[in-house]
Amino acid sequence: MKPKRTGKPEAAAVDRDHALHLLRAMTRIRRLEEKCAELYSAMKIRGFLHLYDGQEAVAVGVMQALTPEDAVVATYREHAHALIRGVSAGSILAEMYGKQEGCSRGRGGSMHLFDQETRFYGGNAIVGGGLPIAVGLALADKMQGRVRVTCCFFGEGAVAEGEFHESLNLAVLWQVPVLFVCENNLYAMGTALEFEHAVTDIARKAACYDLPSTAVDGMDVLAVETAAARAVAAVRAGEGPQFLECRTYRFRAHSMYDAELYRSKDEVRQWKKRGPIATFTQKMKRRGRLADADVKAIEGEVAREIEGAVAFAEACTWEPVEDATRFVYSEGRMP
Amino acid sequence: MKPKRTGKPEAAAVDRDHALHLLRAMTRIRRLEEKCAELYSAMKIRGFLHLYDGQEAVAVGVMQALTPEDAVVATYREHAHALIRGVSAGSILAEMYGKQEGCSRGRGGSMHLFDQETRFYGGNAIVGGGLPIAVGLALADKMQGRVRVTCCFFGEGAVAEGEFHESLNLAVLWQVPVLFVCENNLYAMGTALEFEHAVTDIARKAACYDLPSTAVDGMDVLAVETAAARAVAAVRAGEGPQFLECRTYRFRAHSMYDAELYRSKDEVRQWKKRGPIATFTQKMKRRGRLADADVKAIEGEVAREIEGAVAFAEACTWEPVEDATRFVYSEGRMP
Amino acid sequence: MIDGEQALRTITYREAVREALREALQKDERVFLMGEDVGRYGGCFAVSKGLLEAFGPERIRDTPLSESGFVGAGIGAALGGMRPIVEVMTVNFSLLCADQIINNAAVYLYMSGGQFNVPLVIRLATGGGRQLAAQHSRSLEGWYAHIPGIKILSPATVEDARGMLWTALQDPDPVLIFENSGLYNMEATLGADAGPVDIHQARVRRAGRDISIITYSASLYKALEAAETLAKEGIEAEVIDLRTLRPLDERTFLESVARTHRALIVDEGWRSGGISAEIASRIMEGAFYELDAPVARLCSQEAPMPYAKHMEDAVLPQAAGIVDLVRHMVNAHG
Amino acid sequence: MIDGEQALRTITYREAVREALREALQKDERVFLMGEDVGRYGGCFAVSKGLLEAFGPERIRDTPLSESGFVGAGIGAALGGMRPIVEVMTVNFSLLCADQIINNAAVYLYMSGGQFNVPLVIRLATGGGRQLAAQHSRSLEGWYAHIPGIKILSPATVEDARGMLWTALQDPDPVLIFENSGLYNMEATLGADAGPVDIHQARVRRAGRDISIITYSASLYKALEAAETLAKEGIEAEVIDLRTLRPLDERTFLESVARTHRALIVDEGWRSGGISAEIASRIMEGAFYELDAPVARLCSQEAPMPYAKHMEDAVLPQAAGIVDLVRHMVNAHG
Ligand SMILES: Cc1ncc(C[n+]2csc(CCOP(=O)(O)OP(=O)(O)O)c2C)c(N)n1
Ligand SMILES: Cc1ncc(C[n+]2csc(CCOP(=O)(O)OP(=O)(O)O)c2C)c(N)n1
Ligand SMILES: [Mg+2]
Ligand SMILES: [Mg+2]
Repeated sequence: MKPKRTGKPEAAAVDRDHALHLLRAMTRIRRLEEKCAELYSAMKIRGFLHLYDGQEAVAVGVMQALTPEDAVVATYREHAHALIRGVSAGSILAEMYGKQEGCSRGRGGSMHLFDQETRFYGGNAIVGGGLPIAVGLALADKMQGRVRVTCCFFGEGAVAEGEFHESLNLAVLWQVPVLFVCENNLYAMGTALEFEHAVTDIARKAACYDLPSTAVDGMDVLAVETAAARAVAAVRAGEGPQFLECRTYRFRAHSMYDAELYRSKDEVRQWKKRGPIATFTQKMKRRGRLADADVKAIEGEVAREIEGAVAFAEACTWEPVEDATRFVYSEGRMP
Repeated sequence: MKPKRTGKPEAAAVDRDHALHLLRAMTRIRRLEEKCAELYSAMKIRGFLHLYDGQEAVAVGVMQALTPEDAVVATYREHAHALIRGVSAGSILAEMYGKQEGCSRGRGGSMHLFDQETRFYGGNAIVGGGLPIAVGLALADKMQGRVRVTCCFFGEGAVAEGEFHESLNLAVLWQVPVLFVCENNLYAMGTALEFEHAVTDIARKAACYDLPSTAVDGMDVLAVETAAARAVAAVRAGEGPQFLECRTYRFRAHSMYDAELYRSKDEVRQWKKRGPIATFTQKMKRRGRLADADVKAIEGEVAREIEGAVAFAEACTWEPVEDATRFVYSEGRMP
Repeated sequence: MIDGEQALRTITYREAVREALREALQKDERVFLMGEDVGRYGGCFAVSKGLLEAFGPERIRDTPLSESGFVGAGIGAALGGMRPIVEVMTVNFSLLCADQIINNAAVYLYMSGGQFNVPLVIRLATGGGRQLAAQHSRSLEGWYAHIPGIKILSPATVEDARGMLWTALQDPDPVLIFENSGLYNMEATLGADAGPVDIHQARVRRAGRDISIITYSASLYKALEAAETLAKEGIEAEVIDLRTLRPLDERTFLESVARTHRALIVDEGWRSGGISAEIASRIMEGAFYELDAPVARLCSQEAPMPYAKHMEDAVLPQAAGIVDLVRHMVNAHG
Repeated sequence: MIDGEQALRTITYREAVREALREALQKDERVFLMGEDVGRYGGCFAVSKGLLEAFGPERIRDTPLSESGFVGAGIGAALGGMRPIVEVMTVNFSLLCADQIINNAAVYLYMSGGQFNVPLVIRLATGGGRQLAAQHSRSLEGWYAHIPGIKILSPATVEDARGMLWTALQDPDPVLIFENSGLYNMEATLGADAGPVDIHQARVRRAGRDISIITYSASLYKALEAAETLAKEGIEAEVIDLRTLRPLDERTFLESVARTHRALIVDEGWRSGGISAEIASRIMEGAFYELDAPVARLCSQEAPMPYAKHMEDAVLPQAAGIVDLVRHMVNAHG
């Protein structure tokens, strides 16, 4: 499948600080994921590992529109979302190490990062499973009269699930403050878009529920940011749920077990030319917002952060096995 | 909700024989259902009983397009579909009596009429549950190179279920010969269309899957017949799945337990004025196709049929209780 | 006690549930009821009749036919600080939302390392015996009791129907309440002040010395009926109502077996791998040396439910069958 | 036997399943494989790798993420005369199609009064132990074995992985085959002519006189390992591989218990209401007077699966735990 360009909103007026901010965010994701891959090979991380390389502009662009009061629901490919939401790289890595200082106490691993403080309602390893939950979180806000947004990320693979259909219908029927963000990276594991959906235009599906929707170039962080800002503003203004399709691509295999039989190396190479970090950096340099030294500084800063995170994870401790059945149920009553 | 009229295809050129045929079919349904209600009060029939009054034009109109080789999948409101498909009133009533000569051996009751001979794949008491099965039946035909149609009936309530979404997507992706017929009677139990669906135009939903669709006045048997004929012809011609929305109304309560708190008597009265049997009879009389004597003859004929069916059901026998676990699994191997 | 007696009133199981719902909605504004036809229709079994008028469509929320969607939304709403009561019309339809119940509600707390609990109550009608055939007659509460992370309540009495809901709502974790639809019309006398009941203990509903009949939900009445018949023959059966199927209160039935030395489990669910098997195993593990005879089970025959009345009766456990079995057990190994 | 020996070859469990699929596709043109990523991806666990190239996209049919949709379509295709093999990637995702399996596949024959049988095979990966955490590690085969109308196979050996599929395809009714994903890399030596195997009998995988260890799937190897350790101490454990969980071949284990007078059930599923409970109950019912000690169960701890390796190991039954328990059982009641 060829990269498809879509109508891009006019670029946001980006000042140097903001450019630094976005580049730093995307770089943090990329370097964290690289480290994860390395640690997986070193067998420090186990289980399934789904990396985000290529999609950084989506998590970063969308998250700019959220405030700490908002909630985030994500998938098993959620390291980036946790990180940008504010979960520390250290507690994310500690989680993948299986250490009790991990953000899910070592209980969840890569696919199940959770964080109460940042209202990060987690990874979810059931495709589509997070959508109804996001609707419910938003419903709770609406019923309690709180102006908050629940932002729900999912892949285009999830769009084929019945839960997608049910969730969108409920969200619109009940006019709850939720933003659905579909990260359309053209594949669900090895199944290409055209084998997943009778109608491959994902943004069009939202219309089936009278849900305002936008498709945006998910490789362009500014385009995503602009579109997300508009969509979140609409949700906050009480205009009901919104839908955002981010057209993107994953550069790596689906998970560490994937032989990538289903797509050509050339296709991947073509898409990599549009890599969100590289293109953003170039653009900002061209516009004089960023200099080589800035990029270098960010790389250094991020390298130290990741290094620190690894050191943290290494130093963390193992949960005692006697606690294996703790938190099957809550400890003590709750009012 | 007010009756909504929709663009009607030009009336089929109906000769006297055909007029008699359609009127007879609709009358058979109506009288059978009336008898069921009576037998329910007499406690001859038990369990849930969902009657079809008001919707006769749909089952009759659609079935005209089917041949004996085609397959039918229906819901728990399926007496009419079974009857018009060719299952005898006697074996339908015997089924509801719970007799072993019933079309499902007394195992199924009102909601689970089945008949191998007419390829009637049954009632299904799980809303939406029949749709994927219809897709699979059609897939089997396609894979075996048979030109047959699977006709799948369901209510507009089923449209909210995830299985609807998954089934339509699969049907179009795989281009299987299935006709989806949505009997939109404006209510799912007591939940009106506007509380079921964000988008209340059901026919529009088919477009979400690039599925050719038509909405038709489900109170007009000729309109249904014309639309179904076209749709079935398209399926047979290898044009892939088709969708037909029949806009109709149920005159009776959802089931025998329904107090009908959710709609006004006046609404029901308004719709009854458009009753498919009465309007068709009037129209055919106006056109000189039918005379009072014809109607009377049909009524007499049908009365005798129903009478005979009741007598048959009464005379049928009870399955021995020792057989209660027969057919949990098949008896003997199958090649 | 004259005051107390004046305050007694006779209500049905249905009314008891409705009263419990009404009370919860009044006492806690975070509580709301959602499900198919709970509002405008008045509830499939007329349980929630009148609540829409009293509490409005936000709190008595009709849903489309989308079991996975609205149960998942219930989980989300619970995470978001509400106290949803989600009605899944019957347990048969819960198979459409098994994913949300098991893959989300039951594991959210654990896989988040204790951060996110789900204070969700799901109500489901269950049971056979009403000629609704294969797809509408299952008793799957014992099956769900296999899943860690959820609690399974099975109120058999009007008192429990009245009292378990509020207790379940105070629970920080997901609780499934199974209401046997055959009980909705059953009447009993309750005090006007009837309220919350504990949900962690089984109850001896009839004391006896010769055998322990362990059961729950609608079968309780068959067991009690059988016990009366047996009493006339001099056999005194102790009848235990489990009330809660997960976590299972094994102490109550183990103590009973230690007294009676015989046990029969009566369960309208299927036998193989049912809750009856778990109870038998617990007795094996906890009271083996007390047993004078192997624990017996009387369950539904292992078939989808047939429609015809006589066939349905044959498939379900009946009082007469209990009597026969107990008689045989007590006499054979007297 | 030289010919026979030359024809032996060593293959993995994964290859055995693939070979079985290939054979079925070759022998019967009504057979097709459908599921998520069975084709272009080569199968989530690489089981179906190469089949797309050999049989084309019609017969190696990739599906969208629509478990309910494509399992239901499998039922329909079976009704329509095909012999579909539907792959549900893991049992955890089968919760999304529990409705189709239980509300349709399991009851179609019965509720149609014997008219419509559903010759459908569903393959599902199952099991924990791979650090996939709560939503990807369940062992629910025992749970599904509660449902009448379906059959549950659990091949533990390469031979059974090779042979059960064809037998299942000859069955007129729905059969679920659970492949423990931890076994895919296991190797064994098979004859070149290895083919269909029976699916109605448990097997004694190791003979012994002191205790019967009853197990299935991946736990078989833990039981065998434990038995070797115990043998060094003079305790001879008989190890039984159930192979099929529904219908349960109770004769084989009852006969074993009649010889050994002790039984331990090892099950990676949860304990409460698991298949372990059913086996214990059947022994109670069928061999009570043969027992020298209560039947014991070693199951997974009742928690969603944790991610961390040491925690996962602690939750799952292990050989060391079996050894300890057996030692205790045999010595305590010697
Ligand atoms: C319900 C369910 N079915 C199948 C799987 C296995 N699986 C995991 S990820 C995946 C593909 C999902 O694709 P998409 O939604 O596009 O997300 P992406 O991986 O591209 O980010 C599949 C099939 C699953 N986890 N859950
Ligand atoms: C999955 C499922 N959920 C709920 C029910 C209960 N129920 C039976 S019929 C019905 C309404 C269905 O409405 P619709 O599809 O419009 O069909 P109609 O009754 O109008 O013919 C409901 C909610 C069911 N049978 N199955
Ligand atoms: Mg994708
Ligand atoms: Mg309707």
